[in-house]
Amino acid sequence: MAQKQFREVICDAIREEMERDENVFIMGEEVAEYNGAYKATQGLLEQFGDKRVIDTPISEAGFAGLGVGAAMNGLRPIVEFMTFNFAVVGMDQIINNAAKIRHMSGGQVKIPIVFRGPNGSAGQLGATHSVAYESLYAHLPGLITIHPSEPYDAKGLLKTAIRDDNPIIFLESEQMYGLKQEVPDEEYLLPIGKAEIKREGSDVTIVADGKIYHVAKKAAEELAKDGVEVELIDPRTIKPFDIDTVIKSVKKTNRCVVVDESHPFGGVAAEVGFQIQREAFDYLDAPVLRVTIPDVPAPFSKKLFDLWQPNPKQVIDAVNNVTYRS
Amino acid sequence: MAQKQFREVICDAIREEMERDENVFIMGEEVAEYNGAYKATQGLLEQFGDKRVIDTPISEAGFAGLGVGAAMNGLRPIVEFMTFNFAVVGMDQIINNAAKIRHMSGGQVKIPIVFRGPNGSAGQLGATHSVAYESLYAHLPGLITIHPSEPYDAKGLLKTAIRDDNPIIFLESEQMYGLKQEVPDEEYLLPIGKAEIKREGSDVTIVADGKIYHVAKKAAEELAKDGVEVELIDPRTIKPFDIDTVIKSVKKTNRCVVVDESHPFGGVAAEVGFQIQREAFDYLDAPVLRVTIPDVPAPFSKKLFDLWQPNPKQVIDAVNNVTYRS
Amino acid sequence: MSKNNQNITSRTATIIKAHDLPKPTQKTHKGLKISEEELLELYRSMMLQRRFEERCMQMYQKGKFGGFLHLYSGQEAVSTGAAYVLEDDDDFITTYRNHGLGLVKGITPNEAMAELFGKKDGCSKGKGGSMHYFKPEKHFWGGHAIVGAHLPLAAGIAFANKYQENDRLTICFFGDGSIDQGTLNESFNLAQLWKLPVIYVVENNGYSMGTAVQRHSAGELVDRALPYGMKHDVVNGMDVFSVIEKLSEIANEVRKTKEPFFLEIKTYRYRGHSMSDPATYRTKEELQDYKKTDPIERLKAYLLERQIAKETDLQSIFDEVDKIVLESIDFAENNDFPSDEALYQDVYAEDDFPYLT
Amino acid sequence: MSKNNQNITSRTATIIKAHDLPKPTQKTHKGLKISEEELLELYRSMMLQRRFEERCMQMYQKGKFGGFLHLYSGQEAVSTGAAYVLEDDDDFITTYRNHGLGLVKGITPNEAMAELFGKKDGCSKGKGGSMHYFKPEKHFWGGHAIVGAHLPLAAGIAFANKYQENDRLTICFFGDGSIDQGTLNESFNLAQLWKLPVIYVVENNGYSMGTAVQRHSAGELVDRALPYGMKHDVVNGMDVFSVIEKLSEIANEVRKTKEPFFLEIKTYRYRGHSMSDPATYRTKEELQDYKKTDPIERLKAYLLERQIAKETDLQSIFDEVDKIVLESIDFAENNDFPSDEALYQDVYAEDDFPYLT
Ligand SMILES: Cc1ncc(C[n+]2csc(CCOP(=O)(O)OP(=O)(O)O)c2C)c(N)n1
Ligand SMILES: Cc1ncc(C[n+]2csc(CCOP(=O)(O)OP(=O)(O)O)c2C)c(N)n1
Ligand SMILES: [Mg+2]
Ligand SMILES: [Mg+2]
Repeated sequence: MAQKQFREVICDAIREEMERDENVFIMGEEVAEYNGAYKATQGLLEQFGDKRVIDTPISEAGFAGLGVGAAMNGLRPIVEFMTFNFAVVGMDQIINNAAKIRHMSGGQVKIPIVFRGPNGSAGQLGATHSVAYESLYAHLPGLITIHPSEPYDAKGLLKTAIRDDNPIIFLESEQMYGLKQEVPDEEYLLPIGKAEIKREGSDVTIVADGKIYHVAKKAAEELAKDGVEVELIDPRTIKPFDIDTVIKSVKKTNRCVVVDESHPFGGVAAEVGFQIQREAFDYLDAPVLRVTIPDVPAPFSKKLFDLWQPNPKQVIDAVNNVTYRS
Repeated sequence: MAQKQFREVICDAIREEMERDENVFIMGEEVAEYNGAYKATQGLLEQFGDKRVIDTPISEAGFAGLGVGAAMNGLRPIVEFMTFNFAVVGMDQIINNAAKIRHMSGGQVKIPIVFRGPNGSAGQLGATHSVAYESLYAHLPGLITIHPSEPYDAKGLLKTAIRDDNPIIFLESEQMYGLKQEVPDEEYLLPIGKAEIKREGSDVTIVADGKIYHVAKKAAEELAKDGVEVELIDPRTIKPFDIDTVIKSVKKTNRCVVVDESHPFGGVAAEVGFQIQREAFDYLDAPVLRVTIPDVPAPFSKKLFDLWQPNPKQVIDAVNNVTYRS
Repeated sequence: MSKNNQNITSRTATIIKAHDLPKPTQKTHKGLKISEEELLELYRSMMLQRRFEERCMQMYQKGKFGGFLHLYSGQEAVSTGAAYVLEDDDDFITTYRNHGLGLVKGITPNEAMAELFGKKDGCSKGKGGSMHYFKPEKHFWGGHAIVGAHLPLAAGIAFANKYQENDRLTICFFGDGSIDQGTLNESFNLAQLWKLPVIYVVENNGYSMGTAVQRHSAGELVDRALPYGMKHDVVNGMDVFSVIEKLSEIANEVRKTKEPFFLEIKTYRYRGHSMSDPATYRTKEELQDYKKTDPIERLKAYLLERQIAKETDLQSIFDEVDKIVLESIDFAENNDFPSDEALYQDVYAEDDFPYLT
Repeated sequence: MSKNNQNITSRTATIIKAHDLPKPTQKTHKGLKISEEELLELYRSMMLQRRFEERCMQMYQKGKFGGFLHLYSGQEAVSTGAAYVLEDDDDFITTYRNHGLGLVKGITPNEAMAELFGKKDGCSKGKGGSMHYFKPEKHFWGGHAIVGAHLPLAAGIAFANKYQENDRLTICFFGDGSIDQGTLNESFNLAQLWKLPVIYVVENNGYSMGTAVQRHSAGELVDRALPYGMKHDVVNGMDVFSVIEKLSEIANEVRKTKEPFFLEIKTYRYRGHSMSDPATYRTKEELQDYKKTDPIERLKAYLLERQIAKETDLQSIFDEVDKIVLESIDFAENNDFPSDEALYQDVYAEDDFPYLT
């Protein structure tokens, strides 16, 4: 076991899979000579050369689509978006081509591709650079959407994703790249579509994904001091969503708060809340509440930005609310 | 009053607003000489000339963005997408530029623009041509999303939309263009963000928007024969969503089914269901259920397509379920 | 039309006249090293595509199937010439107007017709329909209906071939309407920058739906190659010999250099954009003019003139082809619809994907 | 580097050398009809931009504000020349590297600095930050941070001017990285097809982040105008006289013809892409070479040589400018943050929009 940063395990996962299968390659803006805008591809050019580690122009539609074509024709591309905010200009290639060609061809064409990069806000970058896209990609069929919160999960899931035959959206975060965790030295894979109960508790269930998981975790720690035992579930994969694990927990705790970095309308929290009330209606002692980014674009100003980002206090308030402690 | 087709009232609304304000113009593929791919702009070129009724190349990012720039600088563009499926290649211009520039400029720039055209499936056109995008646009702040189901609403709302100072997504449907309804001869406007109870009932609330409203309506008529009185709510606007009208109804009926053309994950139905359980938890006698397009892309084959599209039977089943009649 | 519209006429430029098409090649089949057998095969292939679509139209009008139907009639020299020149394992990709190219690449008429009928043995198992033919086993990669969206895919297919160091070429067809999508330029830049073995071919048939090419694209289409220093050329697409000659040169060049090429093929579509389009934006004369340059008639005249075939030979080719097409209709009618379960198949790699409800 | 990487060096072409820049104009200020007063104003303007950003960097390093910070230093002749040539009511729009252009278009240093600090009287009320300066009242339309996304906006601004039949020009600046986005071509096609009065200007500073221009764009950048038949030219961007001369011709032409123009301005940025970029992808020599062509130093030498100004005059301009900048820091420090309510303002037209929770 070794302490590794999030960015290091991303790089390790890519390296290991590239060593394993020569059809795996990576491309994106600044992934090669610059070693990645956020250094998540450090050393790959050096090791694998420019046939397999490729700097692209700023042409998201072009290189995302090129990746899809290469995947159709036998390769296993990893496409890095410098951030998923920039993927929007190439989104058609993802939601129409990558996601639908298998289906439209009656299953004749497989598209093993991983689109990865940071998602959501990275601090004060303003409205265009701060959107969390997990809900949007999960909404549209044909894609798998993975949203890990910790290095251990990230590595195991990314390796699985690279070997998977589906088009996959793999969401990271600039703000998590420095996060450290013990990670096994031996190879391991983690299954797509399995949530993990990261803290057991009997008073209330909190579901929280990606970067915002850490906000929920802090809240859970605070609440524990106060005698409220949170069961904290990290879904890890957004699509397919492991609702069974959540329902089982809610049947035990009878209360749930969903915490997510998307905007509220039709976000992950809305979906999870909807499913809980449908599947565990008779078990709920309080409505499911959500804590999300508000329904406004990201402001630059630090003061407003701090108001905008979900924080542990909001989660605690919501928990107090569903446990009728407020 | 006169019987008018959906496509005619769209055209009337545009015409009236163009007559009223010379800063209003319309552009899009085939809107001028061809009179609209679906004839929703019939006669406009003839009346207003090619300064104000403009055929564009197939450059959705280009002309959507050009529209936004024109709106920033004093005009009131109506941008027709031949269908919203094609808007995806220009989506960045909508969700980042149109939706966020007012905010990022601290309110100095207003963007009065209407993006309109058919949304969702138009029959057997396959996966790329059949996506209902209302949930996606409603998810992202900065936009207003209107999704009328009938000519009367469509006309009044489109006129309001053209006069409104926000960027607006106005969703129509090829399959509704031929639909007729009595429409006043006099000018009228309808408010954005107000739902309409289109059928009163006390047994169950059904919320249904856009084309799928008619599926719900049929179901309600069937159910009435069976003695089940449906309160049928047409939200008409998806963002902002008039949840108050829905909650009031659910507090009366204690049961709700949401019917929507989006895919399930984080769709309109998930959002509305989430809000109902949060706001009317103690009033619900059954979980909120949803009837949506399934979580798969649109198949071409008529047989599969018919299975894919929501139908009245599914709505009836859901109603039977929430009323514990099944 | 009102007075406001003064500009319209000037902007409604007429498209290139049939008699102004690039001069067809002067070479004979011998000069092009096409055998007499192959000549008849070219004829047969074009006739099959033509006849297939004439029957499609009938079936559509009879209500045998729904969706859009975009016919290729008039453009068959392009598909036929390309299939003749390129190797079987070269990769083809095109737009929704894909019947002709699908057929020349090895989709059988049965599979092609069954797809239109939405049946289980259609070339896309009934899931794609008219706009989304696929047969990757024969290196036919679709059938793409978002205008411009398949251009990067072609670059990617070529990228994979280069990566795998095989000798395959990729050829990507698209309409003049695609010229205006940003993906064209992004793909051209990537293809040239990374030296990808791909031939981009615009089938300029004069119209993007109802919009004449001069009303939607500034400049000459072929000039879109200029910024990248990409090699490029223009050819007459109503003459299969010209297509063959030009594409042979290009294919040799691209196979040798592994650099991309952009070819503008001037052609014409006889039908409206799709079945719902009466094509009132063009004159009857224009259509008639082009029909005089019909690639099938042209080859027929050549064959008769040079006594390579007799009228009766050609008639029996027609009869044979028509029979095949009629059989494909029978096949399609009798083929089953996909099973209900098929709705949830082919979306993800695994068949037990936990779909949401 | 491993053996695999043979191609890299060939692909890592060096960017254009400072001494290979297009020749600067030979004209004097008199030849260009620039008065001596104006000369000093040009100097002062460039110095203000330079000094403003030097102080920004200090403040950033002191942790006074967060976010990205992209400096314009080295490129000031472009903004300054453009503002000199164009009218006050001509419309400007640019990328996230927008401090220089914002200042020349009338954003005050106080507003500019307060924006970086996220304060309420910033030029975007603290909501936009460094990448999103706005001042539409002065015809400065932002500050856009999605690469390539503002190019269609510029076409639209120009479209509105033409529609309203006013005489305003639009000028749109972007980096060499934007060249590869499809929006460039879509915008160029629309601008040429519809004859929009817009000047597109690529500030080719040799790099898109760490990628040298030859590694991201095939061909010469200026050639992107060719397919559309759009007028185009290249100019030295390290010399404000050259920028003024060229842009004057172009502005006259565009105002007269109401047709678009594409100008490539070759320039250089002294700093890394943003504050986090150590710029190891280029050599110190290259940077030093370019600094020898510094637009401010160049103008200074001209002023001194011709005795239009003395060292002391220039020093007092510097002092004045530095004082303004220091005052802007005071202003920004003391200015309030936006109120909490501001979070829900400026998103929609109405202040009582029913936001979802
Ligand atoms: C992005 C996008 N925009 C619009 C459409 C609708 N559409 C389909 S085909 C077409 C015209 C294309 O013309 P062209 O490229 O010349 O091909 P042709 O039909 O002549 O073969 C249009 C506007 C689409 N499918 N995709
Ligand atoms: C669509 C998009 N992709 C990527 C980015 C990230 N990014 C911001 S600036 C930049 C480099 C742009 O370089 P250039 O256009 O040459 O402008 P310069 O920074 O040199 O002024 C990149 C890759 C972005 N903002 N938007
Ligand atoms: Mg065409
Ligand atoms: Mg640059």
